[in-house]
Amino acid sequence: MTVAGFQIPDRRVAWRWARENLFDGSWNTALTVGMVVLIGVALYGVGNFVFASAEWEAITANRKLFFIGAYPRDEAWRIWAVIYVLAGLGGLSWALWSRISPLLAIGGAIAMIPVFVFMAHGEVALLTLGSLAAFGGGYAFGKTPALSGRYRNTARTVAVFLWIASLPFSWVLLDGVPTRLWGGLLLTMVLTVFGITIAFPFGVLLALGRASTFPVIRLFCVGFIEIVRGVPLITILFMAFFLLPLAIGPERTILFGIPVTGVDTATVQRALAGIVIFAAAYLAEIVRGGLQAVPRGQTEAAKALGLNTFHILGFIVLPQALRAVIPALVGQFISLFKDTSLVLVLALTDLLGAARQVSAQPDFIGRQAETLLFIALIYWIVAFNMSRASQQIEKNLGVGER
Amino acid sequence: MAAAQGSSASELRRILTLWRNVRVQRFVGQTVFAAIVIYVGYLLISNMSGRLDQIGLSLFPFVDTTGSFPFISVSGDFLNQRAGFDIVETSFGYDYGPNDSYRDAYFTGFLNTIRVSGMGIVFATIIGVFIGVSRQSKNWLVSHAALAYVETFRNVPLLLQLIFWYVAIYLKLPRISNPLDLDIAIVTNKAIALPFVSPESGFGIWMIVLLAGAAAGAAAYVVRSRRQDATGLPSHPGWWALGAFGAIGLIGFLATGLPLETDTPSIANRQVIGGLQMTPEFGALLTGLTLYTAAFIAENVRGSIQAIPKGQTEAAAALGLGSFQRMRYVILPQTLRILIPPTTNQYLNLTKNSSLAFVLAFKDVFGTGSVIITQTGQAVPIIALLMITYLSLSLFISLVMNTINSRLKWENA
Amino acid sequence: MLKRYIIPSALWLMATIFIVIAACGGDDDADGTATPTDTGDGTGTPAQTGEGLLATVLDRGELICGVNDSVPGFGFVDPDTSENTGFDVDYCKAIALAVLGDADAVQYVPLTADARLPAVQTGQVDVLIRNTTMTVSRDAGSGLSFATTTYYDGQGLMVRAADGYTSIDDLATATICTLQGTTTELNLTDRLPDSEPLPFVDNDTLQAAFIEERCDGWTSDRSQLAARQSAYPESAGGPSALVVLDEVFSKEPLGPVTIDNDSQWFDIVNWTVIGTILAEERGVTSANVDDFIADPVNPEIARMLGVSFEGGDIFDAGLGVPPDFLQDVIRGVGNYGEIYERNITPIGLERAGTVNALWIEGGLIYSPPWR
Amino acid sequence: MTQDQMSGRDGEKRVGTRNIIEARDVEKWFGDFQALRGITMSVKEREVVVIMGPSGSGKSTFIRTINRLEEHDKGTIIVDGVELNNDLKNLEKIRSEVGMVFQQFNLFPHLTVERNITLALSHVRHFKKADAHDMAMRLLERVGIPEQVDKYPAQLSGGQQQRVAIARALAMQPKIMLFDEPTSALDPEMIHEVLDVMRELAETGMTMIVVTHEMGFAREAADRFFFFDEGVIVEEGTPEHFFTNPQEERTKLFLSQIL
Repeated sequence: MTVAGFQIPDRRVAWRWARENLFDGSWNTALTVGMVVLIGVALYGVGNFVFASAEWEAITANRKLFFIGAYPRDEAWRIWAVIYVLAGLGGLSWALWSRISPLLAIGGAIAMIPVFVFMAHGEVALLTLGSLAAFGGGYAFGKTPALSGRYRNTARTVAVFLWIASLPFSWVLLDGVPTRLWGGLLLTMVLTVFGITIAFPFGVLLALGRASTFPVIRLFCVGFIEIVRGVPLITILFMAFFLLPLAIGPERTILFGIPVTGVDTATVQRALAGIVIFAAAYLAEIVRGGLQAVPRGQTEAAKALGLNTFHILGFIVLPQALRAVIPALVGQFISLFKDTSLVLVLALTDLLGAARQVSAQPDFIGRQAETLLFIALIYWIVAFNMSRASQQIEKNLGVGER
Repeated sequence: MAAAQGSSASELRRILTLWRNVRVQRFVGQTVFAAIVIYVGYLLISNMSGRLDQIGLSLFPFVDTTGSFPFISVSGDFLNQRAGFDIVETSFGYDYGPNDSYRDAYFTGFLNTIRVSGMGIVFATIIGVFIGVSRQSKNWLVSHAALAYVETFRNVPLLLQLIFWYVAIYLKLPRISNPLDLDIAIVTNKAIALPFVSPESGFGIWMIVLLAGAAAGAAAYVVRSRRQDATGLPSHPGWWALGAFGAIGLIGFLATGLPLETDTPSIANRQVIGGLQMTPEFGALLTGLTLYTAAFIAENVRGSIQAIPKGQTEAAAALGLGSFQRMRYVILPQTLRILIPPTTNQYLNLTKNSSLAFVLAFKDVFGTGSVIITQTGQAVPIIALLMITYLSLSLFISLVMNTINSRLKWENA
Repeated sequence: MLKRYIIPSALWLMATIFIVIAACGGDDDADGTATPTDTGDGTGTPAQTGEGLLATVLDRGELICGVNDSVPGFGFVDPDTSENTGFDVDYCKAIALAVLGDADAVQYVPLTADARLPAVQTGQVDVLIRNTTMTVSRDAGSGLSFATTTYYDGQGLMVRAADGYTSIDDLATATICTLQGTTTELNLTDRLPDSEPLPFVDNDTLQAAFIEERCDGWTSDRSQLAARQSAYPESAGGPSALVVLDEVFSKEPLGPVTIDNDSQWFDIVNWTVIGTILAEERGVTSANVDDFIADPVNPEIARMLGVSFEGGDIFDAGLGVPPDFLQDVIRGVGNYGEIYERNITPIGLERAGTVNALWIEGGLIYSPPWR
Repeated sequence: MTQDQMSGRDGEKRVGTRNIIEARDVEKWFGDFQALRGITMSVKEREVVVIMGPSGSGKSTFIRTINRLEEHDKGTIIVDGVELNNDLKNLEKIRSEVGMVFQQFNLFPHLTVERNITLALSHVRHFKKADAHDMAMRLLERVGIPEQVDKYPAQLSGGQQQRVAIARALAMQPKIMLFDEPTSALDPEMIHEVLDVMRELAETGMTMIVVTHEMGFAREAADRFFFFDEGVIVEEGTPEHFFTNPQEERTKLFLSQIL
């Protein structure tokens, strides 16, 4: 138990712990000493940089750029509205499903980043605390006797629909500002969240198609999945960027010989399209893993009860399959979150793009180390906490325990 | 269906029964699906083609459609034009200059991708295994340092790490005006150079001698293995093979009159000359790819070691096998079986991730491709070519790894 | 075991064949007679093809303009306001004013050097104003059209003063930083075939490498070098630590780029630029444009501003925009001289005596007659 | 097996006089949990000792300290005259003299039955390949499954696997055999085939320490009996004593539940 290592009650026990774990034999002692030196040097280097040589003004002067890019300050209420709605929904869901609480708690903690990093900014701190209140409000509402008792299942269904509805709602609300102005962490989050949620149904369909007994459909799905997974995301982004407007561009989209008005896509939408294509293929593989984990007996039992294929899928197989792959889905979310940084190649100003813009400003030229470290920290906090949350869920659901 | 006596009612019933037939449904369903897919694909492509045609470009200029067999001729078209841009860093001695064609430029980039991916795979495996084993260390400090490594490197975007390695580490190496000259090596931010050898006369003969040495080594291995089986005495066939090869190689080296010349790097005219050089761009890319992928491989290694039941080690220990023998004969063969599939995935990821070289001034196949797109405007064919290139690479790696995996049969352990 | 390869291999093969066949299908389509694509042309819905980009832009109510976001003076994002500013950006505004009458009705799309030309080809941007050099192959072979040059640039080479390079030939075997996918990359290879070019995708990484002496020279258009020199960080020695060598080894006429098949749109872009030049020539500025509207002192100014001269008819050249479009343009962004003064002078590039002076002052900035 | 061991059929005389295992005040902690609280026990040559006790009583931990799969924290353990300490040389000597059979068989899944048996022979004892093969065949015949020699463990039933495990341990010609609940992972019909092998082994005069709940085996084969609870020896004696006249309450309770 490494945890026990931290709960050292007195000196004697501490010494015994150290002897067992650090100085157990001459080889181990040498290793420990070596590691101490190595860690010391590393800590000194980092500490020296962080507290002595770094100039953090590049960060503090550009807070807005890092978080929302060129999104106008006057329109920032749109973002807050979205955060409040999501926080309220999160609180409600926490009350309704105790099992997913780690994910929500982590999501909330991530939303708090602006406060922790930018305490100085009074207004932002206040608004962030407000979102906590929204969270609490949602929780209190979910805990009301009616909802936690008789109408619990109804409430859950409604909550699921609210979550689904919250996505287009958020987009419409945010879209009051043209997408070209979206940037920073906002853009990174939008690309990740919308990318994975839009891709999800396609991923499920592809997975079902791949498991299907229809050779044509299976071939199509296998082809799509394997081709997308065989090439770098960056080529898919390039493709979405260059070819999408050619294929469905505003002028020449023809359906059955009839010209129709095509879709005029801005860079953000194209990047999103690329991300969706990419994520769908990876999600399909994850869902396929889940499908394979559902024992054959389940389908057979359902067939024996006379259920048709759609019912079997919808009520028996998919719920079990998806439950089994929740941790993998979170993992995919994390990796997509990191991968959205590639939209840099399309000159979008996501979190990484913001960092590069800052280090190009005349006042802060050459301050790359600071800006990179800062956004690395943000990426790290989100990714690390999400992965911890997924481990927690794994435990709660008893997934992976045999 | 025997009821089909010609009456229209039974005819109708026959058709209805046919329609309810599972096979018919399957056939119709799939045909409809295929038709939709083909039509949508056709739609998108004809749109693209039409739009490109408006501005005087063609969708896929590699191929000419001609009336006669084989209907398609690969003409190359723009790929044969003079590229005009230089790529300084080439791999495997491939010779490229600005007067060569776009095709040569693309191939240069392709070789660069192979070089960085290949080296990345080797180093990431070594470091990943090392970190993964360290995660299992009984030394608290070591196991937690390894944990910190894994959590740091895999939770930060690779692109960011690459920029960091380049800007904050490799560019901060000593400048050419004030180089770090270690007598054997030169370290500057223009290049890190090590002494290297270049062949001289007699090299060919020595190569033949080396070949003979390899054969002798193989023979020694067989002989010593047989002896071990026959007598039971430890006969170290591996060491004997290495010894035989080394001895013959060395004798041959001396006998052919030292056919290698040391090529020591030096600095002239503000450039590092000679030796084995690594540019900071390549260095940053390799470091970033290696350390990032190693974090994932380490997790695979840890997982697969943990997947071996503790009882296996105990049983081996109870039989009196030493810790090396336990590792070699009991744990490792079982670990490898579990480890290879996820590691193959990491190799594929590394290869695909090498395309992120675009942020550094290193010309891999993707970087070269995007330059060609800019210089020629041919986005569609180049993107298609890039996808085919990466697909082929992925396929090749899976093929190699699956072959290795299938060779690792239990009894050979 | 073999099965595991057959499927992916077959897929791979199919993908290849699919692309090839699709390409052929596309070609046939382009040459063919009665295909859906042609139906689209045949019906000739005016909103789609007849009026082209002008109609699209009017419908959208916004101009999409491809710009640079990292070259001070020409196109960069002002850190204080998060807004795009610069010489090129002002011309985006000028076109928006000409077409829509609103300088803010512009969507700026920052583009890398790599992505800029495809962005025009694929219709991602209506116009590209991003220090793009006019060359014959770009104009003829890439489906693009180049409007009147807004800035006559030339490629130069910048070195650190401390290194003691005095002429470009001194750098014959040196490492030289450049931007990937630009004409400068190609010119460098022509001029110094034995040098080692180090092509970056963006100026920021390039500058970091240059400061660390990874490369000995930095080649780019001289305007960009000047902009970069003026903003060279004090920690690295400030502007005085750098020298732009005298020799100019290429001609780089920079101007707006539009798509090739839309002459109406091209004309609007082209004559908006020419209008700003003519305004300077005739002394019309943003400050006094309203005086000239009230009292155009000569017929050409009246034609240009789309007002009646001494009670005569209003001149309409048939560009597809209202004849008085230049009024908005001049009022909004000023004439050529004003745009230059506002953006380029501050980065240390004096105009007098250079090729970018008006033709009457010995430069190349010249307006064809407005009639 | 030597002649005098084989001749020692008579239960009374079979047991030797020399203590081959001596444990004194053995203590063992797992973190804050003390698993063994001072175990003192000695085992004579050719003696068969059975240890019983509820789960968590420390019986498995104790026999695992005898070949040092667990290190004891206090006290001394002397096996065949060699004290167990951190000296690696002692450790390897003892481990090759003490065979062990596990509850979960712990056969090596990647090796054939033959290789499972000969692995340690060739790498520790340096047997010739042919000799090792002969040894494997002899032992497999002894445990009754010579026809399974080329199979992999996964292809065998539980009882067969455990018999291979016994053969594997015997191949090292140990002086002492430790059995850690060898039948508790087996289906009932397979238990007796393993117990038969063990009974036969006991009759040949092997020194054995067996942790088991098989009363029949204990009554028939054991020379001495120990009852463990909460890390201490609660009661010790002959099988007769145990089954007819246990003294301690805890022992009585346990026996009443198990019988």
